[in-house]
Amino acid sequence: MADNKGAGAEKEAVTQSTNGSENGARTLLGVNIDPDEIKKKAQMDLKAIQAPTKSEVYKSIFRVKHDQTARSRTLGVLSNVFLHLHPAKVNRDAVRYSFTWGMGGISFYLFWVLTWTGVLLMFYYHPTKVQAFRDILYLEHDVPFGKLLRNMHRWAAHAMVLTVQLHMFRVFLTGSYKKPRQFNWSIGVILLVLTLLLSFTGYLLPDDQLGFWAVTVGTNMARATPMLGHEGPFGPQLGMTPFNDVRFALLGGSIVDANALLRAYIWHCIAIPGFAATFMIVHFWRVRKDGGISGPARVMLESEIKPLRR
Amino acid sequence: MDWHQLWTIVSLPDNIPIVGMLFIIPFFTWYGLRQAFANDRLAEKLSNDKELARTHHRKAHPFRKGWAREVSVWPYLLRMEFLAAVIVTIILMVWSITLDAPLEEPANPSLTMNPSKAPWYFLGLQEMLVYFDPWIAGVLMPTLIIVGLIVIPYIDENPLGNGYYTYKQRRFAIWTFIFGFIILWSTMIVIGTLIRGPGWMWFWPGMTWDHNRLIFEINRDLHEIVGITSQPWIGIFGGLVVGGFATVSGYACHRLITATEFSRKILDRMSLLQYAILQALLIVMLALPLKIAARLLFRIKYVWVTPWFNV
Amino acid sequence: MFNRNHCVMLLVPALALAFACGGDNYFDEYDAKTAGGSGGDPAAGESAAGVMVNVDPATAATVTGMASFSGDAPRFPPINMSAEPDCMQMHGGRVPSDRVVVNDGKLQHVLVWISKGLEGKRFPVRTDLVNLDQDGCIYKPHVVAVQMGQALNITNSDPTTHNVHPLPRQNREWNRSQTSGAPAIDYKFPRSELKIAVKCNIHPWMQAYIHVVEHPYFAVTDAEGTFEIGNLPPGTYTLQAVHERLGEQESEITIGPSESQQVDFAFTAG
Amino acid sequence: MAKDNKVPPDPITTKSYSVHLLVSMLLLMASLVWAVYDEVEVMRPYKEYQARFRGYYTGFLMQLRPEQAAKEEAIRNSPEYQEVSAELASAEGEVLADIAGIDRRVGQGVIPRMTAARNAFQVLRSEIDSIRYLIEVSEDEDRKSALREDIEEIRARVVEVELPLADGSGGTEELEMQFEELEQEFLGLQEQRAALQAERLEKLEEANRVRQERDALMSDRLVGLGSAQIDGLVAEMRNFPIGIKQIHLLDIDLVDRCESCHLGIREPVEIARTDLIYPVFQSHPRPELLDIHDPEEFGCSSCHNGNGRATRSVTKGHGRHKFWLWPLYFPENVEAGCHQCHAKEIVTVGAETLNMGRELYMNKGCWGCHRFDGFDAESEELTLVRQDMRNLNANREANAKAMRVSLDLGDTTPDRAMSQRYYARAEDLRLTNTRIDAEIHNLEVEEANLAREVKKFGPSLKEIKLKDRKEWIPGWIKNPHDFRPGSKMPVFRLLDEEVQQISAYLWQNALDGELVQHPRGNSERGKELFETRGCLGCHSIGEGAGRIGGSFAANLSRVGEKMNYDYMVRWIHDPSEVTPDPDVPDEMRPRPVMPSLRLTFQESRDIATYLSEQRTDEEYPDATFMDEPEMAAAGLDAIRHYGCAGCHEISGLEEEGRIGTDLTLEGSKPIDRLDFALKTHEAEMEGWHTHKGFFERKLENPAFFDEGKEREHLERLRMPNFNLRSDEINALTTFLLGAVETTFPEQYRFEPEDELAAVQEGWWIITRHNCTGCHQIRPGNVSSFMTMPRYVDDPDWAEQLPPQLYTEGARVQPEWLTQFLRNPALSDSDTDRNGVRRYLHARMPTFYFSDRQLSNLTKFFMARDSQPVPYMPEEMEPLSQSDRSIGRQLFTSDAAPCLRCHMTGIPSQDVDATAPNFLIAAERLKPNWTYRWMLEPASIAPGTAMPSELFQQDGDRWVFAGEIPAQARRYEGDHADLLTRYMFQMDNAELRRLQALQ
Repeated sequence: MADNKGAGAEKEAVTQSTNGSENGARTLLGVNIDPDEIKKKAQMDLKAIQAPTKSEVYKSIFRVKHDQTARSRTLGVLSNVFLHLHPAKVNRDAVRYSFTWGMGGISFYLFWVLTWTGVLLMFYYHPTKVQAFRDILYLEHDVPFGKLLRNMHRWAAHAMVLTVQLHMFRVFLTGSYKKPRQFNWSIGVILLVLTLLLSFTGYLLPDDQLGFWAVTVGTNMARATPMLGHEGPFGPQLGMTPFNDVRFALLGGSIVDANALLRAYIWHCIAIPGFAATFMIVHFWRVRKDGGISGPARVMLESEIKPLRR
Repeated sequence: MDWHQLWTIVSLPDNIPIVGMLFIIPFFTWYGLRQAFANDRLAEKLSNDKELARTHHRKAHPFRKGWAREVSVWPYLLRMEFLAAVIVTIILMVWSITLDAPLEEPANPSLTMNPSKAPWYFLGLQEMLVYFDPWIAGVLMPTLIIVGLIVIPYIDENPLGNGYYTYKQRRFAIWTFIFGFIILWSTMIVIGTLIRGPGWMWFWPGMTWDHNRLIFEINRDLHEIVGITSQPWIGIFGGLVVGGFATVSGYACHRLITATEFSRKILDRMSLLQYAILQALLIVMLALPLKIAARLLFRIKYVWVTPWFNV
Repeated sequence: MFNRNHCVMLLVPALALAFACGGDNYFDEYDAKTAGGSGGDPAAGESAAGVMVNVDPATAATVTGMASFSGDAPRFPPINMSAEPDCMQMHGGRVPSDRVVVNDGKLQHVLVWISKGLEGKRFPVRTDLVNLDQDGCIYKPHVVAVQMGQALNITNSDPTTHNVHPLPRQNREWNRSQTSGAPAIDYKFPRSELKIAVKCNIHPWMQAYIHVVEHPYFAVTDAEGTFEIGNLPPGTYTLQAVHERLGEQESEITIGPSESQQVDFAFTAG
Repeated sequence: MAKDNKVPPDPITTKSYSVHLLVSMLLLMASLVWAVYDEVEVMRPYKEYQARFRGYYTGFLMQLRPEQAAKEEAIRNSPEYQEVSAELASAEGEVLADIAGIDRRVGQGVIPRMTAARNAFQVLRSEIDSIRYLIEVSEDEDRKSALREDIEEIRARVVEVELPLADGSGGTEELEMQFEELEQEFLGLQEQRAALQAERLEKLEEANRVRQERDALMSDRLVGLGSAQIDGLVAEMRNFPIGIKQIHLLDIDLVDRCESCHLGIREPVEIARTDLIYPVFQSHPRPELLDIHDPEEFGCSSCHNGNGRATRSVTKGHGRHKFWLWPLYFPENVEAGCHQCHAKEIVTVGAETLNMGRELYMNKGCWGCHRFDGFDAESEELTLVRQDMRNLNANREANAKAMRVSLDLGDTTPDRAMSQRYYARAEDLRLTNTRIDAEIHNLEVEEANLAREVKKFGPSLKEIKLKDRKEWIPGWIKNPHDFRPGSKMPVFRLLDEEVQQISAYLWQNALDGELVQHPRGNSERGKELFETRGCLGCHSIGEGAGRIGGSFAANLSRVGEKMNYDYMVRWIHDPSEVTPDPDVPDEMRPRPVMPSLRLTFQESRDIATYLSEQRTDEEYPDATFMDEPEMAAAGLDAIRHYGCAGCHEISGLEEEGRIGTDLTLEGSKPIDRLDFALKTHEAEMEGWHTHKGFFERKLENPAFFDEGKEREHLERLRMPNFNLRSDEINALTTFLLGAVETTFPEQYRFEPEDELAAVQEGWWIITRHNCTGCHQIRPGNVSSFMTMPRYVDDPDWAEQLPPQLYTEGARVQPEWLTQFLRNPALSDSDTDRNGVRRYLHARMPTFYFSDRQLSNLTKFFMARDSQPVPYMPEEMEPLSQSDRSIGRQLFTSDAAPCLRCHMTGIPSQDVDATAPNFLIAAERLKPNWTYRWMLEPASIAPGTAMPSELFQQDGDRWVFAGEIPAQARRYEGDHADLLTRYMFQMDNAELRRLQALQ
């Protein structure tokens, strides 16, 4: 049946084509071919290519015009998923590095670098006693760009610890924790702690002497937690032993071993980055909601202090 | 002078951040304070000139009438962010190509490293272990640091200096922070990294880290020096000393807080709870250098010895 | 070797180097570096051992001389061949020992050779026949010298079986029986070595010494104690006289073209 | 606002950052390019190695080729080769036509026809098969039968096929065939093809054989590669892929990329160090080791250490950096790598440095202070045996008790079946105890054996009162090397008062006893005996260049100064004679290492007289302090402190343990545990902060790491100085470096079992008793005799060397060997002789072996030659009367001058003998060995006095080379075989008859 119908349609097309051969247009196999029409369309496409910003493809992606009008600039930021945490406009002096030192942004960028290098490193790493050290050797000698990857991860981590501290230093110096940003400062402190913990948990993962002893020294302090550590004040009195205290909980054992490696891995790769990301979202959100970055604000004079209202 | 040793320590890839810190932190301290002083000068000028204060744009940065007070994020902020990201990437790439992340021999629980050091950012805490029992240095102090940092906005009742660098308007706050961050935290990290060698002994820069070095040190408890030999008198004596220290330093801090008219005005704005927390944190913060001094100069191990804990 | 310290390497020259190294020019480099060496010529491969010298007979020199012995020669008991009656008959009774043979103060069986002065030179192997015969259960001669690679012809003229057992230290050791009338053993010693003792285990009194010299400049003193070394390129040499029991003596000579010199060696008792 | 011209442009909004951005982007690009370059080139230095190797190696091969081609050509032109070639040509020519015919028939006839038939046949078969399937799945019987009919129809169908003719003529025929016929046709053609191919092979057989012969001729004669092989290698180099070359062993997780740079290692050409310009490309200097340790199975780093994965730099790859725990062994220590798997061996074939290290560890007495697994195993085994005995006794008690209980229960239980079961159990226990009794007895024997074997390294100091001159002792203790350079007694760093205290303790605690007084002997005779009897196999005499003898035992140059003459006579005569010790029963006293040479008293006196003349006129200071009791009391502490009892038996310190650390795993001890003390910094700076650096320095100067230390005397390092030579230090360092905890699974390790274990047991005994001082047991052994001028210079004395034992196991019967080792005189009454080689001046001594050691030594010799124990004698064809007569004639013929050298038992004739008596052949030798010995003695004992080429081949038998008697000429058997049989049935009467004939 289908065959018959198809054959009929073909016949029709042939008939039409013979009828429609006017104005220089030709018909081929029942399709009208008008060279002028084609030329016109081609010229249109050519124009569109010359002005790509006007194409539908461009518009569908960028949604707004990117001309130099204030509106477009504002929309460009507000309508972009990555940029919309920024306000549309900022204090004119806030774009200076001299005020912000750029440390918060750099910290975030480093976090982003760490996430990516970290994810790539995870492809090559097994958190087991047998494999871990071997995997690092593998990274160092086999994986294309493996050494670079590991180095970047390590150095970005060090750099991030440094930039986070400097960020805090700057925020303190500019008094930016003051009303209404008190809470965001606290979030920031938590992020600092998380950064340190991230770095610390990562230290153990190569499973070499350096990491092993650093973590041993670090976690040994947990022994002395008051009440929760078996060497801490009141710990023994509360029944703490090396096998049930807080250090055991951290390491998954009484010594730094396979379980500690696994725990460090999970804390380092999943738990702490998750927390940090969450707190970072809050941190950025509050930066916006608390009025953008704090300054540089106008200098206030002593005489302008308003009395405290409680 | 053992230059080789010095170079070995300084050139250790993991110590690069500390070496960097030696330069970066002073730089930024200077950089921040420079702007603070500029603002302070402006503030002084304005408080002397009421008229100007009303019209002035009140920033140390240059400003002309007619310039926009706000600029678009796109492109003015974003281009800076982009530039920063690119530069950071370059630094990171070059750093990563030229210096290898350390990898030592496989972990061996039966072979203790000497010195075995925590990651550099925890070396301040590790250094504190010399002066305090682990529960203070490793648990109490970090907790207090975190808590102390978190509560800063809630006890700082100084409304000035919100969003701009200033020194004069926040003398006490800035000194406290610099004391805590630079003198205590950063210095101890530097000491822990560069000074502490095998056996966690003190090696001046340029001294060879000799594993066989032996130092004669007898650390005594304070009560032994005084001559008290039996509990509960030892505990009571220690408690008294600590209490005494708290009283004295609390008094000193109070004098400091109330040193100027301005600071008294701020104090007036604080609630009792805020004041109490501030005092407590300050006392603990002061206790740290005092204990370090007592230990390093007078070889005192514990001040307060009880059957349950020692301070 | 050619590892590089990448930390200090500059980017641009490094890149240039990387492209430069990509080529297959190491083959030519090898030829260049090994040029003048073997170069595929098998004969040249041995050139390390020395330069082949062809002596010009027009300028060749000659050294002659005599070995003498003064004092009481060490005495050796006469050989008791009672175990081999056939041989005993051939000698008709008493057989003097052949260990040290002094005739009128002239010492036989001394090897005279050039011990120094020919280093780094090679000479064609002598082709003259050197024979060591077992005749009457005595090795004749008691001392033979051959050049390295020159054939030593060992024959048995006795009606009895002998075994030829050289005891070298540098060359390979062997021990072959040679029955009466068996074909001669031709042996080329591949390494130079002086004082190779030869024994016949069947006839323990039989002893000979073989000297294997690197070059053709050697001679063994005859019953008159004389020797002659000819066809010698002019030069300065150390001449050494070697007797397996009486030790060694040396003498420096400088000899000009076509010259002939006389060098005597005097051995003494004790 | 912008129109206001007075307002300068806003720097924030007008400042251009283009340049910043451009520069930073360019830098970013540059850093990315750098990263890629770093990754692709800098981190892969092996690429350049490979490029160079490819070029150099090709060049090398091209230079090699003409040389090899010339050699090949020479062989090709040799008459033998020409002959075989001609033979081949003719063999091929003969069958050429036939082969071509077969090939044509197969190729043009049979195969095309078969293909055509199969094609037609397969169409029908597929159709049938598909119908069959339908039958199988159908459930309807009617349908099934219908289908079956279909099949029948197909089978009956006549198909037209065009088939090529099978004779290969190229023609075709058209046939009409049915399924069955087609099948037959197809199968028939298959058979035809097989038959033709078989025929072809058969025809070519001769030609192939000759070709193989020709090729074998070439490969046998050609040294090195053939030109075709070289061309193959050159072609391989042309297509050489640049990339990592690695060996990956999954089971031990080993990845070795060493060959990424060391490219010549496994090349079939020998590449010397500089052949390819750089030594990195040389081929493995000992390819024979790779044959038994295939790199594909063992990798590289398992033996050599280093970081096999690393390819980034030489330092990384060789692991010579601080944090790599297994740095590459330096060439001089390379054999250390053998030990980790060959830890159970005392002699590892091919690892001479390592063997020397082990031997030094043994013979310098290191084990006196430092335990090492396997050394001094006897004392540890003794402890185990005693433990076992205690356990067995306890078992026995328990069994006895259980038995009593069972019997009791059996007696009393009312149930019959139960009672029987109790009785059975009691019976079982009783039998078990009987077995235990037997086992305990075995252990008792073992214990007695071991107790005899346990021997401290140094001499017993219990006898010094009888043995030594009193005044001599303190000086000796102070510095033994002053008195006797190179002595095994090392130099302790003792204070004078410690020396005095120790001497006093030793003197006062030594045994008292009586010595038989002996008259003086003849010193000249003593000297001759001393130099020829065998003393010098172990001992040496003379100093400096004049020193002769072995280094195993003491140098006796000044022994006359220290030793009591009467004691010396007793000791030389019978070293096992001891002064009674009230504390230790005689049978538990360790047996001396020094064997008895079975000397007469007169000979002993002569030697003792000669030795007691070996003295200088040194004055010895007075030593009366040695009698002061308080000195002795202090001495005990000093002796304990310095661990003297580790090597010496000392009264009151019999149970003293070792004072040094266990060195079994010293090589893998973490470097931080090696106490470099004040030298740490220097070591780190100078690059010897390694195990090697530590061992070498410590061995060279044991006090080295004390230098600069401020210490009380007793707190200083105690290890004494052995004044080792540098090669000895290197050997010991190699040994210690190899003493590591292996990470390899069992299958990689050499775990000797059965015969191989016996070999190692044997090596322990041999090392401990210095058998190699007199005998050559391994090729390359140099015995002490072989270094003595007398034996080197005098060809007559060369025959006096003790026999080589290379193939002793194949030569002698094990039971005889045990007997011989127990008593080398082979006689209880006439002991002043050698049992076999009586003509030797040197004498095989009587060692104080335990039965266990005798058994182990016998097994050692047998196992080394793969000989079974016990020995089952081969059955020999009996000697017929005529055989005997021919044998006799041959024996006395001129062609077989056997009796000229071999002993006969007649003293007058044996004066000149240099070979053993035939009479003991039957019980001593193995016939097959004897047969081979006669044919080619030099390949069994190089340098032997027994001449080669006594026999010549005649067809498949061996006949005497010389003139032989007429009767023998008619004999059709193998002469060597006949002689062997004759020899093995030799008796005294036959020997006399032989002599009469001679």
